[in-house]
Amino acid sequence: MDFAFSDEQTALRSSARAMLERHCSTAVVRDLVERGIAPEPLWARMVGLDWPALAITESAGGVGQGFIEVAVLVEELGRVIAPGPFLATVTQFAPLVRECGTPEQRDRFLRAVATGATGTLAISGPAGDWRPERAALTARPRPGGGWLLDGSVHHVLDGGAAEIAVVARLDAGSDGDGIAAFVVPRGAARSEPVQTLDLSRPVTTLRFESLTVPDERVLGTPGRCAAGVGRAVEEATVALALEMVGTCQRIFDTVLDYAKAREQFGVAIGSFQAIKHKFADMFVALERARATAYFAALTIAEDDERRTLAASMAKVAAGDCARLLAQEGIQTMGGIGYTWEHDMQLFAKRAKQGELLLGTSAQHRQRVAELIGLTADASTAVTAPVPA
Amino acid sequence: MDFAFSDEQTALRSSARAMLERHCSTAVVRDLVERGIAPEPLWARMVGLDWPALAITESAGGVGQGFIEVAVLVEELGRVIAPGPFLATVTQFAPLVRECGTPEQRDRFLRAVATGATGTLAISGPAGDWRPERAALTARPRPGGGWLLDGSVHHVLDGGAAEIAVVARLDAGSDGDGIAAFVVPRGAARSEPVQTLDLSRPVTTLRFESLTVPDERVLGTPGRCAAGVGRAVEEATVALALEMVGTCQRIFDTVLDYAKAREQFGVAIGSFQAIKHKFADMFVALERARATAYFAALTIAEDDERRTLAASMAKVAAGDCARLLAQEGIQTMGGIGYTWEHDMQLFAKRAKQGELLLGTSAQHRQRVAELIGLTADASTAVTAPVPA
Amino acid sequence: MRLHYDQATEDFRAELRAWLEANRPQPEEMSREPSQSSAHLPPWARTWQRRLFDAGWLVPGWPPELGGRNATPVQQMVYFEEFAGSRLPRALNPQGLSIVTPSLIDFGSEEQKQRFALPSLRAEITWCLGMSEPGAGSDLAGLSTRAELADDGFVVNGQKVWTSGAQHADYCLCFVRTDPDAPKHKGISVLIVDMRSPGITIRPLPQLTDPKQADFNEVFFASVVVPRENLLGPLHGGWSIAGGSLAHERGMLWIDQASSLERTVGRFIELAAQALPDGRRLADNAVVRDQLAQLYIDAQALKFMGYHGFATFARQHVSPEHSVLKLFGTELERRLFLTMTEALGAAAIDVSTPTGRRARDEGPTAVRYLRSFAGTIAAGTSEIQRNIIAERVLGLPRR
Amino acid sequence: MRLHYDQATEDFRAELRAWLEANRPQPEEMSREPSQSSAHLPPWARTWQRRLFDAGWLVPGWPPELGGRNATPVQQMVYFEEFAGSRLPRALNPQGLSIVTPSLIDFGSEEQKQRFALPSLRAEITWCLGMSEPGAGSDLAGLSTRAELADDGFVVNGQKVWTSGAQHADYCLCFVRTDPDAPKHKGISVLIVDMRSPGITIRPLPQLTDPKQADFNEVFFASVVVPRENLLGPLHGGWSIAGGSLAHERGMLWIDQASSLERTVGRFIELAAQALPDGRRLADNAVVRDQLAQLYIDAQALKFMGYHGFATFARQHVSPEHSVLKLFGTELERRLFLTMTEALGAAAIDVSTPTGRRARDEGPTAVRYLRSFAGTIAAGTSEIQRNIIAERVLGLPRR
Repeated sequence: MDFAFSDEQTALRSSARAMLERHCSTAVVRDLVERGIAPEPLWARMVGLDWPALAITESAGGVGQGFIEVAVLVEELGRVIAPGPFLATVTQFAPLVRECGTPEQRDRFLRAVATGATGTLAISGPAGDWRPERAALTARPRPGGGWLLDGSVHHVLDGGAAEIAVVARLDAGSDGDGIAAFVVPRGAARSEPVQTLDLSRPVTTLRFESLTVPDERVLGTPGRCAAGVGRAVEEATVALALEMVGTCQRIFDTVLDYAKAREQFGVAIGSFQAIKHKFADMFVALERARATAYFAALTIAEDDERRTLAASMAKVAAGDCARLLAQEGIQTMGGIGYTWEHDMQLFAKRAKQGELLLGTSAQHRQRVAELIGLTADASTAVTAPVPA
Repeated sequence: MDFAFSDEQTALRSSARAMLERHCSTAVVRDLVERGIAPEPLWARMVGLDWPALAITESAGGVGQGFIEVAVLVEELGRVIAPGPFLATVTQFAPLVRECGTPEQRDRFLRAVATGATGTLAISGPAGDWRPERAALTARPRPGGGWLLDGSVHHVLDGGAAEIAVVARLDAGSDGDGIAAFVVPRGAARSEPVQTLDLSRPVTTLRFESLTVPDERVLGTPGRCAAGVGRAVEEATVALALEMVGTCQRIFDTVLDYAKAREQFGVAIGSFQAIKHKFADMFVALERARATAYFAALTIAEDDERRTLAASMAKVAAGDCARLLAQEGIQTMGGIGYTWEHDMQLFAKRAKQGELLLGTSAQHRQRVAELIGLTADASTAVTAPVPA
Repeated sequence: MRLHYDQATEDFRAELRAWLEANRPQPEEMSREPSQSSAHLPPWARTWQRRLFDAGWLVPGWPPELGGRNATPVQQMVYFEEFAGSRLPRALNPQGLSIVTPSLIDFGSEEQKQRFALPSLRAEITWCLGMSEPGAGSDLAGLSTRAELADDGFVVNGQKVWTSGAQHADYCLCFVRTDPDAPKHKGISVLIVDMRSPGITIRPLPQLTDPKQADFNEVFFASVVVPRENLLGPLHGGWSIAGGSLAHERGMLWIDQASSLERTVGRFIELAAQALPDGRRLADNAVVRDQLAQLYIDAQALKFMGYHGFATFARQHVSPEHSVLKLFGTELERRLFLTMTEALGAAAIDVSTPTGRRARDEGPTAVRYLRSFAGTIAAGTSEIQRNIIAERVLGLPRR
Repeated sequence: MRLHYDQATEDFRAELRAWLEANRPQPEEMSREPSQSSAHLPPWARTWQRRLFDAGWLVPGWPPELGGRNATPVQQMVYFEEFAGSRLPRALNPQGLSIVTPSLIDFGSEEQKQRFALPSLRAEITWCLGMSEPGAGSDLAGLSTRAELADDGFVVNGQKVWTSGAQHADYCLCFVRTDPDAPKHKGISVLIVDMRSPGITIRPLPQLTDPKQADFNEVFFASVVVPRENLLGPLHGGWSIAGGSLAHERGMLWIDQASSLERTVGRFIELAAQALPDGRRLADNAVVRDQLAQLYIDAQALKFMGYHGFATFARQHVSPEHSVLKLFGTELERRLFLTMTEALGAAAIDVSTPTGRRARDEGPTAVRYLRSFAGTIAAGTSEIQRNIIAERVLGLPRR
């Protein structure tokens, strides 16, 4: 196992960081949070740098790189809690189209992404469940062609995106795995913004009332999409975990700087041993989350069989880290951390919201338990898989 | 709610502590642990001081005091990790006889206890379950009179006691609540000592092979004992929790003295803030366990309806405290805490064993969840009882 | 030891309960005019506090002329139990009632008592407390706001921060450095500062959950003149006032928190047992049951710890055991909302339910989690409480 | 970044694996004559280590004359992976192989290398390490064992403690104070002490789990004479040897621990899924499933953290990142046994299964919990590791 980034990847990280530090200060985030101003220039800049095109094949107009490069960008985006459609477009919409679409559909939709079209993924019900078999919508064939979608989808990132990849369940009696996927255009479903904890990451509820989807927007074959959706959700989950690592690192750096500078009782508060030990524990949590997310990124990049397990492990570790860092981030800063004025609240809310999206730590631990053979049903197989 | 001990109770505590400090040093404990020498003189002294008689009614030859007085003694016994039959006799055997026996049986068996006869309680199977309905033994009527007992009972404290209160299940088809209780004399069952973690608290497995119990040793009415056994086990549980509080206090005092005396880097290790904060957390755990145990003791003493809930809460809090104190007790002492020579290992093992006997914290939390209406079954009533 | 109070105490409780029932402010007026900060008294609140004062139910342990009835410690305990249970506000300017007024009574001249203490009790004036500074949060002795004695009084220059209710308070009990050459804690004095004095600038610091909601403020003093007679206690003698002020009534603060936590845990237990809008029942999850049972036990334990402390050390005296209850209670509150936020999962990111500063028992779970840091940070952080326990209760050496 | 090694590296692995298969000691001889301490080499162990040395598989990163083959860092990683997986002992006198020998090679004279380093590598002599003292456990610079230079050599007086394997070691690498007037860390020297010298008394300190099992010892020195030529490095220059000695090979210690933890977690997962003798299946308990899943993730994470550290900082260099792995790994081990002890409940108090010092993967769960404190206490307690991380990795100020 080699966790060293290539020189090209390291250079990508440096240039991304430089760009984001210049063009995505927290002033940009506050424009959205406090004044509702969408970060259009930032997104335009990312498109100009080919970031959305990075992992799209050259044949579809992309740059032809892989998930490790996306991972590098997403971690850097998390570091500056960048607002905008990157995460939903590149790590949710694009993977779903790639996994479920026909070659023609992949070409059509991903070519658009490569040139700046935005997208997102809609699957979860109100309880927060991204497993394909628990998709919130139902789909049925429309007499005369196309399909009809019904229901409400929750927790949709960037619900105003140009294209929305929608996952739905078919009737119980249908053939195949019962899961279908569609791409519906902006405005096709009623979109209700949700007042979220993290206002820098808007979330939408989408309502479908017998919406007709024409055949060319039906991804692949309905009833044959469960595996593809599962893989896309794994990729989205790992990307979110990586973004959370970036945000946690930002929290960590911010509090660490504060602890070195802020004096109480005549010395820097970072010289108090109890504070030091908190930092040591935070550092361990961060290293654990980062290493686990990198492993998961590798399983996605190399399409390794451990990707399902690795994605859940990464989300657990990132969620645990976010819980600790958000908490100690606020607590260690004292009163300052409790104000609207200080950016810590922006970071902490992003970290908390990440912890809750795409499955909580507890939900993913349950998933891990199932995957390693720990189930309440005694008839289940018993051997624990051991990632190399 | 008034948690203040009366002057008499405070005096009892002082005299008990003085006696135990003189006659129950850890040398006495090591005699048992390292050389197998039973603490006969200590027990004789307790009998001489009427300790086993304390909570037995005057009509049965006792002193006629209540559970609070027993609570005071048990906490002090925990403080010195006293070996011997007090806990099993006074807080397990006696309550079971009191709760399940006829007036004549109460008089007969408790009068013996008051003058120094030892007793214990046998109920649990190998998995560690003290609920009456899960009793390990089965009982059936013997043609011609008396009852027959079969099975193995585990985790029996002081299994060599003079009298053993035994709980058993009746056939499914029998009348009543299906639970019966008996008193069998020493040696009636095959007794197998178990090599336990805490060698100062020997535990035995008892094997019954169609043992005949004559009618005068059948407590009360078979098939009518579930409630009485439940109450006796609650009392035993609260007593163990109190004993654990005493042991945890001893661990705490020992480490605190060490932290004040032991120097590293030129200062007492107790002046390091990380150590200080550990002590603060230990102190909170100890206060939580003690206050919760005292509340439970009050519900036993006043026979309050909250006793079932209170007993489980007390065992959870004592178990949590024992887990923390045993761990930090060893850890904070460093290498010294890792040796056989230092008494910390005796205290820590007693605390750990207490944590595991009569239901672990997790098991009692599950019990609490059921009692406050948290069950997986939606049909269950919902309101949480609120102890005043 | 016993579970119940005697009859006389229960009679006292019944009397209070009947009085509260007959005299309480009505929910409609309370919600129509909510308090906007910890020093803002809407008309109903002034009426209500005055009524408590006149009836001797404001500070029952004090004599009748100070709004009390010379109640015994056990009666005071029952009083706080009842107030906590009734969910009626007792003090809408808590720092005024519980910190400033006792300090005025303990350290003030007769004239100061008449001019400031009694009007505070009668809800005629409200207070903020000028202790924390940018460079001296936990470390009061390090404060640097200066007051120089000139002909026409003290001239105050400097800055305070985290000043609750400053934007609405009539007066500030302000800790200032009057002798810069003395050792840190020997050069501090306490001034009564009229908040309408020229030279005072107030900047509210909205809290992390809502940019429009602020209780904290920064307060800037630019050559603010304070009359000489507004010095409380001896010149340079402020340090002992600080110790005394902060200690008042701490002994029973836990009752309110324990009651609130018990109620909140109870509500979450009910919530867990019901079907959520999304169809789930949290109680069907064994891990959540385990966590909720632990939280229930902890809320009960906080209460038992309070009663145990009351029995063994607190009674009439203030003790550092307060730190144990403060630490355990505020950390428990935070853990409670953290646990429930995570149990609710993605549903918890929706925070559209309206919230309010006074709605302690209301609001979205995730927001209440964020608000719970007020408990672990204000009035001595959890870290400071642990120091206090280790050093003052357990006697571990300072460095 | 990639999940797999290249073919050349896998060829290296295959070569080692084949060699181990052909040359390994047999389980029967290993269990017939178990090692009794960390400096006791039964005959099979001497043969085995000699075979490793001769084949260049003892310290592969070193040149052939020192028992190696100039292996690359990645090859060394693979080497440790294979050893961890094979569960064969690599060093039965670990302090001799991993601490003393590198120190002798780095700081020793040519004569000392010939006389001491090579015999150590060839398993002809074993070592203990004289660092900790009663008054200087974590604080090496505070040691007080004294050595005075007389005509016939150094005369050593004082006491060491926690000296692993002292009762079986041939020599002690002993840290002594040679200049009592110099600043604490400038008056220390390192001596090679023959453990059979007159004046040495050894008192074993049995461990908390078994009064008959001791690896630790107290070692008393009463006017022990040490030849002048047994001084290692410069007089009064011992402090830098201490830093160098302790750092050796730490970089890959985590592989062994991660492998052991992964195995143990795997075994507990199997155990949980099977019916226990008492009929329960721990996997039927959702809380236990939750805990075991977390432990599984943590054991995996330890491995990932190790590889990540190797990729970014460790490679050939020693780094304080080691502290992160040591802290996380040893705390995880303790939590693992704690969790399983509590999951087993009352069944865990039965500790009748036999245990042994070397049986790291065996023994009753509750006993292994107690033994796990060796990890969180020895070689720098968890508290010390947190200090190191905060100060050396994160740059927080010392006081």
